[in-house]
Amino acid sequence: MSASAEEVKKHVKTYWGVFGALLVLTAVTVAVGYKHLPIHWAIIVCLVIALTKGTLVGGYFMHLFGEKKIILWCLALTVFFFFLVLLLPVIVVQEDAVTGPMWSPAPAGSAPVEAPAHE
Amino acid sequence: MDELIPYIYKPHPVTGITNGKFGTWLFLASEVMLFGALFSAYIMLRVGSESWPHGYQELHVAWAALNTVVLIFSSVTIVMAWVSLKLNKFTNFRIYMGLTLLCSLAFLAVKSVEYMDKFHHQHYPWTSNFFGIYFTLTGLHAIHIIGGIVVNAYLMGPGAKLWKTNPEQFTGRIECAGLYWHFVDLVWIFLFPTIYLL
Amino acid sequence: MEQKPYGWWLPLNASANNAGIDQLINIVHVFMAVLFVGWGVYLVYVLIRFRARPGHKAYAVHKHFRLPTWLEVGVAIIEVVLLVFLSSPIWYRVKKEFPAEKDSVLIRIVAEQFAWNIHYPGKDGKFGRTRPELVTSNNPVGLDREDPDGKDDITTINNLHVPTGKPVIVYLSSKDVIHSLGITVLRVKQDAIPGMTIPIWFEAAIPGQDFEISCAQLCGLGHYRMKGMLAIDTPEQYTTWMTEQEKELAAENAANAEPAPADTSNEGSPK
Amino acid sequence: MSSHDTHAHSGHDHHELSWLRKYVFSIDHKMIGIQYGLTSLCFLFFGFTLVMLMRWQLAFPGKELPIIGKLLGEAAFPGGVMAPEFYNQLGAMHGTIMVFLGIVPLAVGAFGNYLLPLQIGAGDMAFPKLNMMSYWVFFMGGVTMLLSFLMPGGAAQSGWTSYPPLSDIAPAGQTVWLLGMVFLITSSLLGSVNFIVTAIQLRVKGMSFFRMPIFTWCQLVTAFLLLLAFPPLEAASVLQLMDRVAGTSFFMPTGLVISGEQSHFAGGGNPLLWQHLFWFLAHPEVYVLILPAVGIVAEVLTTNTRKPLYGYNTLVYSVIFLGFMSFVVWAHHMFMTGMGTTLSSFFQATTMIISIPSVIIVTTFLLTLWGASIRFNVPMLFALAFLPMFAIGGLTGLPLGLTASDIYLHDTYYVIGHFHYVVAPGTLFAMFAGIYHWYPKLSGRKMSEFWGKVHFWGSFVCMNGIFMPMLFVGMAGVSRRLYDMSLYAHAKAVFPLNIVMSVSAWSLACFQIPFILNLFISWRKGQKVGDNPWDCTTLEWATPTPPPHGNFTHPVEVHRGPYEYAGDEAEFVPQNV
Ligand code: HEA
Ligand code: HEA
Ligand code: CUA
Ligand SMILES: [Cu+2]
Repeated sequence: MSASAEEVKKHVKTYWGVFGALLVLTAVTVAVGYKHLPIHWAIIVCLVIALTKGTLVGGYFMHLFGEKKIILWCLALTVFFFFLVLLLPVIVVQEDAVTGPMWSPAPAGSAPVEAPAHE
Repeated sequence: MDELIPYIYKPHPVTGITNGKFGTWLFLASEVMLFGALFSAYIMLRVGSESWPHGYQELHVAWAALNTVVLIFSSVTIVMAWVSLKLNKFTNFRIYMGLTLLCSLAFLAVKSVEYMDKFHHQHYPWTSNFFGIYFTLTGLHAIHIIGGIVVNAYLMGPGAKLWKTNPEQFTGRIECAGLYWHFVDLVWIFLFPTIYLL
Repeated sequence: MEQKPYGWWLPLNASANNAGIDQLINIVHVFMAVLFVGWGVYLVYVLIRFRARPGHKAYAVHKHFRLPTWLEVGVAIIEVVLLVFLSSPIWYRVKKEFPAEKDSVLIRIVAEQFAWNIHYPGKDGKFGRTRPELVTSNNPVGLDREDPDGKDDITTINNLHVPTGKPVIVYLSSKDVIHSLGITVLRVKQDAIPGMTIPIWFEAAIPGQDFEISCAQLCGLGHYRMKGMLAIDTPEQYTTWMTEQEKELAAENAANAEPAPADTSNEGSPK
Repeated sequence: MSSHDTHAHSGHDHHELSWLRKYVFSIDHKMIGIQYGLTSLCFLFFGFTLVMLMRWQLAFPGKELPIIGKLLGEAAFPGGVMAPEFYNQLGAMHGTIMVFLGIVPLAVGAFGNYLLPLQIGAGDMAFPKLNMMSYWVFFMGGVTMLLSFLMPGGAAQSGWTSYPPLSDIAPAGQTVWLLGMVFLITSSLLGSVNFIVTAIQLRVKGMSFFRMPIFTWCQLVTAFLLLLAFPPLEAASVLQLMDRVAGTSFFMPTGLVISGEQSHFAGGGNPLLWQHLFWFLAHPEVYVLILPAVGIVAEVLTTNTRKPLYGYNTLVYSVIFLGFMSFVVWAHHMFMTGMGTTLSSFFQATTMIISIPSVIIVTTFLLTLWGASIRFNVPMLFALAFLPMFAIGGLTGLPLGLTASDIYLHDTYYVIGHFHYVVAPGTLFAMFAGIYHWYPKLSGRKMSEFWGKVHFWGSFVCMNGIFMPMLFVGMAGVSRRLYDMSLYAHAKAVFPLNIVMSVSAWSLACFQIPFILNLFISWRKGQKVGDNPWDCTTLEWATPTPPPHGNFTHPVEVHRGPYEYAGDEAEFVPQNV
């Protein structure tokens, strides 16, 4: 908001540049997606690309690069807790290590059993 | 006490921001936690399940990629809408905002086609947790899009009157609407690979 | 039961391995009582001494108190001690130091709304296969009697017998909602989570016939009456009981021999 | 993003608002605070009524409840005796109503809304319209919750924790509960954004962070907790709604057999996912219940000791640290779900760590009393009683936080005793203290001292009569949420305590009558007092009574910290002098 008209004019170029970069990155993810890489590689590549795109959007479109301190602090706190929430699955998977399946042996194809449509 | 609530359109001298912008960011922080929890649920269900299909086996990557492009473009247009106001070009603002709205409607249209196609193939939320997650996450995202459409339409239509009386405040509002819209875009940027590609 | 097992504090502890839990609870409560009484006395004293009254004025400057700071440090240290030297070792033993399966009594417990299904592996020491589609009211654990391991398995409802002098490993799960196996006299508690089997272990020491199993987790309208009976037998009593059960099973099998066994599988097939 | 148009510049020029705009759809933070206050008090009373019904069944299991049993109908009271389903509904709704519709809106919505802008010298909240919306969304959430009693099968009955799979297969009331929660969460989020922006942006000149009253600090930290901890529950609620309405199985594992029938859910879900998301909110939530109470106690205590607060900075840091830590202890509610040793060690350790700032907070309060000149007025009595009551509640948290002792104590009445000591004679007493303390600011009159003391002593005795026995019942190993504990031999010895508890609970209700009457009658008939009847130093007392729209009639500026009492020149020096 504090940016003056001159500065804003300069930004316009950046915005379109970022747009281009985002398009390219999207194309890359899709291309990688069609490659059907082994799952861990796919995850790494997709996440790296998504993070890059996220940084571009956050940094340029949302002006986080050079944003005021108070906002950055609030977001840092949020990001910390965000990762905490994301860690939940890891925690649970670790818990599962001491447990076994409920039926012995586990029913075949644990996921979808013939399920009559739900009304 | 010349005014009841200061810093509505003038930034606070110490924090350097207006109330509205600060509030918007805090709201987005809570949204981050909301989607964080949902992504977390997704990871946990997927890791815990024995047969989770790859997104590309069940879903249409092309449509989703198209939607990604549409959303990214709308992000540029809304930021350009704000730029136009900064440069005092109200007509350009109208154009860019209109483009943003068109993009969001296009996004929803593609989304509905996609949903219809899923239903057509007997894929419902209760079919499996893969589709459960797919419908829940994309559905919630779509609700966010709809929310954005309402806000943006208001700001382009009746809300734009404020431009005449208090351009600074109006520009601030557009910036906030933009922040929200970029956030919705951001969520999609993560949803797209996690659901469709992996 | 001669001595009065139940009162206002911890009841009789009939376990051989969980005395540490009682000890910890008692120690923590002494610690709490000391803190509470100590500060309580201070509080009463201060309220009397510094009550507002004519001629009394509040002190303008604060004394800086050293003692409370040390007290806080002391509290922290005691908590660390409780955590590291009492709680964690007990928890570790309960969770990690399982007795060997071959030296233990193995039992499966499957919770349901609102009963405890107890499943013994029988003579061969192996649990038979269980399948969800085999569950009927006569076969609440869904045991596959066709399975060689399952032929001699013994199941009871709400009636758990364990011997003294031998560790018991329980494989706990639930068919429907979350329950929690609470055996007060053995200081045992473990949630039964549907979808997984969680092993726990304990060893009983004091024999007695009518102890109770209660359900600790809200599981529906019958939660309050989800009570099981626990008998802690001497090894002899246990053998006798087991033999009885085996006889009953044999009698049942004989009775069921004529009607086609296909009957059960029909009943249980998915609807 | 909300705006204010016409009202922004109407600080002085009072143009009359219509009745509706003034009392119902008001955007003035003070009126909204009062709305929150009255609504939440009614909900508190309602939640209390529910539990009084339960206490009949607990003391006299299976006995016919005279008259009321008949009135409530055959579905809930077949033959005049409470049905177990209905008991579970009462339990779940009591917990939900007390926490989300009683204490939180009272502590944050009412006290926070009314006092936060006043204490920092602001004219209003940063977003007045958002504030109004927050109240009305809360109201809708409350109404939704109440309506759930009318659903076929009754209200939610899976506990306030709503653990699936039980809640997934529960009757329709659960769906309404979830909708209600979505409203309540949304309302809290709107509120918390408003609070944070207000506290950070609208502080008047000279009001630096370290001159803010403790109450304001507590509200600020609380707002952060609400902002960041609630969304995961919102996510969880959405997922559970999907399970119930769209038939997904996010929380339904494979191979369930429910009442002898194989479940129609596709399966593959995980019931523990809900628990993690729920407690990720609900542990910070319990600090949301206590922090505003701590703030109120700090204000009342310093005012009536007539001397500065001991260790202001320590207190502030403790509160912040407490808020932060509250995010990393959630799994101490889940020790018995089959957690491994590494994880439980972690959560055990964080739980012990979080007790340290609480100890520090209580200690600073206790040390503030040293060298004081203590006025024993009604607010002070409640604030003083808070200390030992919170201490009992807090201390009983320690054996729960240690995994080994939690094996025995988990889900027994000991837990019920623990948290009621912190929320009922703890938080609720602080709320009472706050009401008596700030009442003169709202009305220009004091509430009756005599009836206040009757209220205090009656409540104090009865609260202990209810909750102390619970600790013993829990020690005997009796599970919580039991419709009829007389079935158990291990409950025989402690069973008579139930009668003590129930009689105490009903007496407690009687002792609220003087309070309710006092509250309403004093509004017109109470002793008239000036703008600053307690000789306080904080800014809310520098306004006219009641504060007009815009709060301050002349510009204020802050020159000192919040608690300058017992000085050499003056007995007390307000912040703006
Ligand atoms: C306001 C609410 C509140 C507060 C502040 C606390 C505070 C604490 N709680 Fe509690 N808790 C709840 C509300 C609260 N809790 C609720 C609602 C539940 C149950 C939910 C459910 O299952 O339904 C629960 C359940 C609960 C459990 C789960 C039990 C179980 O289900 O098995 C645990 C376990 O660790 C726990 C621990 C703690 C700890 C360690 C603290 C610590 O923060 C306490 C620290 C405080 C102190 C240590 C006191 C300091 C005092 C002194 C030093 C003495 C001074 C003396 C005088 C003044 C005389 N709590
Ligand atoms: C903030 C939380 C809170 C508060 C304040 C209370 C307060 C009380 N609670 Fe409750 N309770 C819970 C939260 C709370 N509770 C929760 C979360 C559970 C667990 C639920 C579950 O199992 O899922 C529970 C469970 C619970 C049980 C256990 C049920 C069971 O396990 O089967 C019992 C049993 O006695 C009980 C009793 C009481 C009593 C007697 C009070 C009393 O202290 C009530 C005191 C109330 C008042 C004194 C009212 C004050 C208001 C006014 C006077 C207003 C008047 C003004 C106007 C109308 C204008 N509660
Ligand atoms: Cu089973 Cu409670
Ligand atoms: Cu907790």
